Amino acid sequence: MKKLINHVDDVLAESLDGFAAAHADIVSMGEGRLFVQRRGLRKGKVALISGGGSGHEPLHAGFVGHGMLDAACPGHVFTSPTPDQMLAAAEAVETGAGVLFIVKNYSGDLMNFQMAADLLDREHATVIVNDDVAVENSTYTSGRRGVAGTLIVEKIVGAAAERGDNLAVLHTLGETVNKATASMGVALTSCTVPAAGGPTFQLGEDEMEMGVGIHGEPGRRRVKLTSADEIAVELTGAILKELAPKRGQEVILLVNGFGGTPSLELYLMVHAARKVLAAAGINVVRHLTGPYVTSLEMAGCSITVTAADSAMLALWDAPVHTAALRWGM
Amino acid sequence: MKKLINHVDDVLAESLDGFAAAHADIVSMGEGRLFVQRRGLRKGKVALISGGGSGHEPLHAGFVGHGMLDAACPGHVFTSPTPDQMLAAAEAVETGAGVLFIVKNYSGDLMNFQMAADLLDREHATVIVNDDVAVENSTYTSGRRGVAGTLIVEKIVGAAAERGDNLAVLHTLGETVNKATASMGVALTSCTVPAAGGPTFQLGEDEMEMGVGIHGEPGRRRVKLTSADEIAVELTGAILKELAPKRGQEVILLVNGFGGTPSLELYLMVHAARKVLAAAGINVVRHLTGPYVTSLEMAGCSITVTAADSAMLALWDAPVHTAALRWGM
Amino acid sequence: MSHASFIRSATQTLIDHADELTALDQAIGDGDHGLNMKRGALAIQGKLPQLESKPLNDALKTMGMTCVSTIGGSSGPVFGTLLVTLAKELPPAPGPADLARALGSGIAALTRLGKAEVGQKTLLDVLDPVRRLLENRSVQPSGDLLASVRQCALDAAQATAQMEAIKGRASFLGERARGHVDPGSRSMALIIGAVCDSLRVTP
Amino acid sequence: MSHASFIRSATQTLIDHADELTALDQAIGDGDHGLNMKRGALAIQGKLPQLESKPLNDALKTMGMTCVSTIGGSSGPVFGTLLVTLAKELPPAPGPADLARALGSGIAALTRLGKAEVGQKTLLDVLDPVRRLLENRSVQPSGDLLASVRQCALDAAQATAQMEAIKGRASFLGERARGHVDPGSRSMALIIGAVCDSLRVTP
Ligand SMILES: Nc1ncnc2c1ncn2[C@@H]1O[C@H](COP(=O)(O)OP(=O)(O)O)[C@@H](O)[C@H]1O
Ligand SMILES: Nc1ncnc2c1ncn2[C@@H]1O[C@H](COP(=O)(O)OP(=O)(O)O)[C@@H](O)[C@H]1O
Ligand SMILES: [Mg+2]
Ligand SMILES: [Mg+2]
Ligand SMILES: [Mg+2]
Ligand SMILES: [Mg+2]
Repeated sequence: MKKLINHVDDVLAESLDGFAAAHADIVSMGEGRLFVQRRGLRKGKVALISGGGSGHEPLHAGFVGHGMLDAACPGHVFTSPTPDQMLAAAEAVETGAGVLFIVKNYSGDLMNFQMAADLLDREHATVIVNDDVAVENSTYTSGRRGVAGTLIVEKIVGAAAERGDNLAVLHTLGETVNKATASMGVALTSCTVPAAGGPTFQLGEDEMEMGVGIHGEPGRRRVKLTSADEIAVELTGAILKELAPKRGQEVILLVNGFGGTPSLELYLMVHAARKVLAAAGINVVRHLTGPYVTSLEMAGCSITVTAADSAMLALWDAPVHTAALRWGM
Repeated sequence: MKKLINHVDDVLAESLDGFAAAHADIVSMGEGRLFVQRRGLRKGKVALISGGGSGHEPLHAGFVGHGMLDAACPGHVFTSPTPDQMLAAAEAVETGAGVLFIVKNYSGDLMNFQMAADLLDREHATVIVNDDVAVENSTYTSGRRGVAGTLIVEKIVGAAAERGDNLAVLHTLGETVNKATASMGVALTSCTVPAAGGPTFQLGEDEMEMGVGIHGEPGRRRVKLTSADEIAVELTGAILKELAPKRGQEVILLVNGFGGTPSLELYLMVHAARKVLAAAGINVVRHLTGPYVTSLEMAGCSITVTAADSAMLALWDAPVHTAALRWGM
Repeated sequence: MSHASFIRSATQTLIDHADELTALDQAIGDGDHGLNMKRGALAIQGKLPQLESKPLNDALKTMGMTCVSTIGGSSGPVFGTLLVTLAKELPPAPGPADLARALGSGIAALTRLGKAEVGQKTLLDVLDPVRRLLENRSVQPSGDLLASVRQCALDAAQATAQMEAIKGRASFLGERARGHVDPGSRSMALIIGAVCDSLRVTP
Repeated sequence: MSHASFIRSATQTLIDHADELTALDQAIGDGDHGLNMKRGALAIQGKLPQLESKPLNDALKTMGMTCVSTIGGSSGPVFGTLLVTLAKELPPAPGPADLARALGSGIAALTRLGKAEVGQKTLLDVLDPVRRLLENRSVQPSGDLLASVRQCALDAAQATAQMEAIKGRASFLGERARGHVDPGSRSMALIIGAVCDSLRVTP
């Protein structure tokens, strides 16, 4: 295992401290490192709280700030945070308009957020993100994971919260954006959980895992490495099958790196995905490209498409000021 | 070799096309893909042009836009662009106030930019960036490479150009920022040039290359992998030795990923570097953390420190709107 | 008997098997299970003095809360809820049938919490066979019964290898999960085995 | 004789040795040299019909410009400037001494351009020994002379392995560059060897 770390037990704490110091203008660290919170809370705004295992950075702490999250709860690497963390975060950032939890659909995340919600004596609601279309069979409900589309839900709902929408409206909006969003990913290499000390899976020099999530889990199928164009056809094809957009539909295209894939390749995938979308008559009107929802140093990428109406696009374009996503201010 | 590509010969063209499509609001592609240029040129502003081998993305095309570069010339992977590219770019973006070339100190870049400058019949000047302190002996002049500090020079000089400073002033400012900036890097893995098909060097499971540049070249010394803290002491120590800042000096700290190192580790390195700087009485007033000046998928990072006065800090803070760096607008 | 001894041995066996548990989770999950269980076990061990002086039910409740607040992942809520339910349901000096009833409540609580059912390759597939084995025994735990409970748990964990995964993070693997033991089931079996062993030594 | 034949063989040998040149550059540089030379060679081959019909000097100039505008890196300006200088300095039907003089001008031009000097592990360390060998020969190229020029270039390239790198991208390696042949020197030697061979066959 080759990592820029000191002791495996200290990875998370030291990284969080570095993050908080580097972005002290926009975030502050909660007591006991249970959560990262936004500076300058706005009274009367619904508090948006997300969280999940670490190792997906910048998700979620990198999206705390104006126009996005109010707090993020970092669990251990690939391990959902505990209910205490969500409760402490809610105490710290709720200002009277209630709490909206944004949760990725994994059994661990669901259960921990559920326990927190059960204990929270403030108005709250939960949006569950399950954008991963790698799992086709709809009876595998818990297998339909929340992956890179989470960023899109957090951005759009965050913008609506910032303008003052109430909890019920935000809840509905979150579910609408989730339904309009589909993702699928491919891994060329495994990642190594620091505490595990070795890669989660082994891939041959000519193999890739098709349909991976973001926890370094093996994917749906192991197949021969193919070309970027063929990969784009499979990923984007599965997404289009799910969303079934009309010709002319306007979409946001997120080509997300898993942590070990260089920008050169991600933009090549943008090019490849655009060809597939263009052939289907889909109109890409917004792009985001980069390592936004990662699996440590895994090589590979996911493609996310959100079929957006003009209201969603306006919220996407609204100013945001977080560590990892910033525009308009 | 595992990469998201189609044919090795098409990597650069397809990636550039994806980039131009994704950022069509801020850049446009020059004829024959010789350069990427900013949309909405400002008449009477000095044109800032940089360029270099590809594989360092987002450097340089990712820094084209308001408040930074007017054009970037992408060479083949790790190969300086040709003089034709710089000439075509200068023709396209020079609007009467002359051209400032920003060039990383590598023999190839120097020679190609020099040839372009010799042929250019417009007012011009060149800033050479050589921030890499891995090479101690000062007689190795061409070994003192331009690395991640290039971003800092481009940002600060870009802001000054945007407010209307003239060519002579910008030239002096560029040299001042370069002198105030020092960097050093470490690699935990090699990268693979697509056309070469295999890694540039082989490292043992417990080895790292200390003092690497950004071309996947081997470093100054091959040593046993050590802890993040020890690495930070060596890198930051060499930088401080070079800059010899007074106690209380305000600095910009850039912890730059080489492409294969996750955010989790980069922020841990921020934490480690801050400890070294704090012990030396140095005051980190601005941070930038991420994969900004990369070597394809190489794992590792570099640390860059710029000893900045208040004028430089104001220029650093000035609005910028490029594909990879954006704030204030 | 003091519950301190089986708490000590159950937590210690999880710590000792952390690498094995991680390896199982790497095969069909995300590779954190060993570390998760170890973290919880260490947290409980840190509270041993305080647990020792409490009645069994209070000790189980404290352990459950400790799991919930230190482990995270799926294991935290699952092991935590199980322990908290047992704390609620067990009488002060439980016999096998009491344990069976309490385990039944635990399984129901876990199903409410995590929507998994028996047969979906989770630790419920260890709890349920053990519950059934205990169901019809009304006597005090004998050496024989302890040995067969222990074996039942270990076998049940092993048998999860033949199942598809439907719940939990491995569920996207579907068929591919076959042939791999479910990590949480292995943990559950290790705990049950350790408890049985320590009850046999100090009945 | 037609210069088309030596252009064809010099460019072809670079294409054939691209992998070797890349491997040399990977050892002490960034691994692009083979591809760089191949790109330039292919561009020149694409112009063969037009080069064939030009006088030698014009052909050299066109080749030099082609190197500059297609190769990039260090090789583009270096090989380009060398060819352009030779085009300028060589008389229409050059003898060995003419070539020596022109090479001297080429070396001077490269030193002006790239600030490297002989002895710093660049292709100047192939050009200079060849220049010295030709310097005192005033006769027309004989088979013997061609063979010894060829050998001199190949040996000189090989000898760069013993040098430290002071210029070029390998210079940061310093001592570590020892033991590795300089890739640009190897390219230069391959070109000179191919030209000698083709002059011997079609003098
Ligand atoms: N919904 C659930 N109900 C019951 N047990 C579950 C559920 N989901 C997961 N588990 C158990 O938890 C184990 C995984 O725990 P762990 O690896 O620590 O958490 P995570 O799956 O969140 O990474 C699985 O092996 C399974 O036995
Ligand atoms: N300043 C220089 N003067 C003369 N030759 C040089 C100089 N710098 C590099 N070279 C030659 O160029 C070769 C490297 O070429 P190449 O790998 O194509 O470009 P780069 O070094 O830019 O990657 C070196 O082996 C050396 O012979
Ligand atoms: Mg987990
Ligand atoms: Mg090069
Ligand atoms: Mg797990
Ligand atoms: Mg090279």
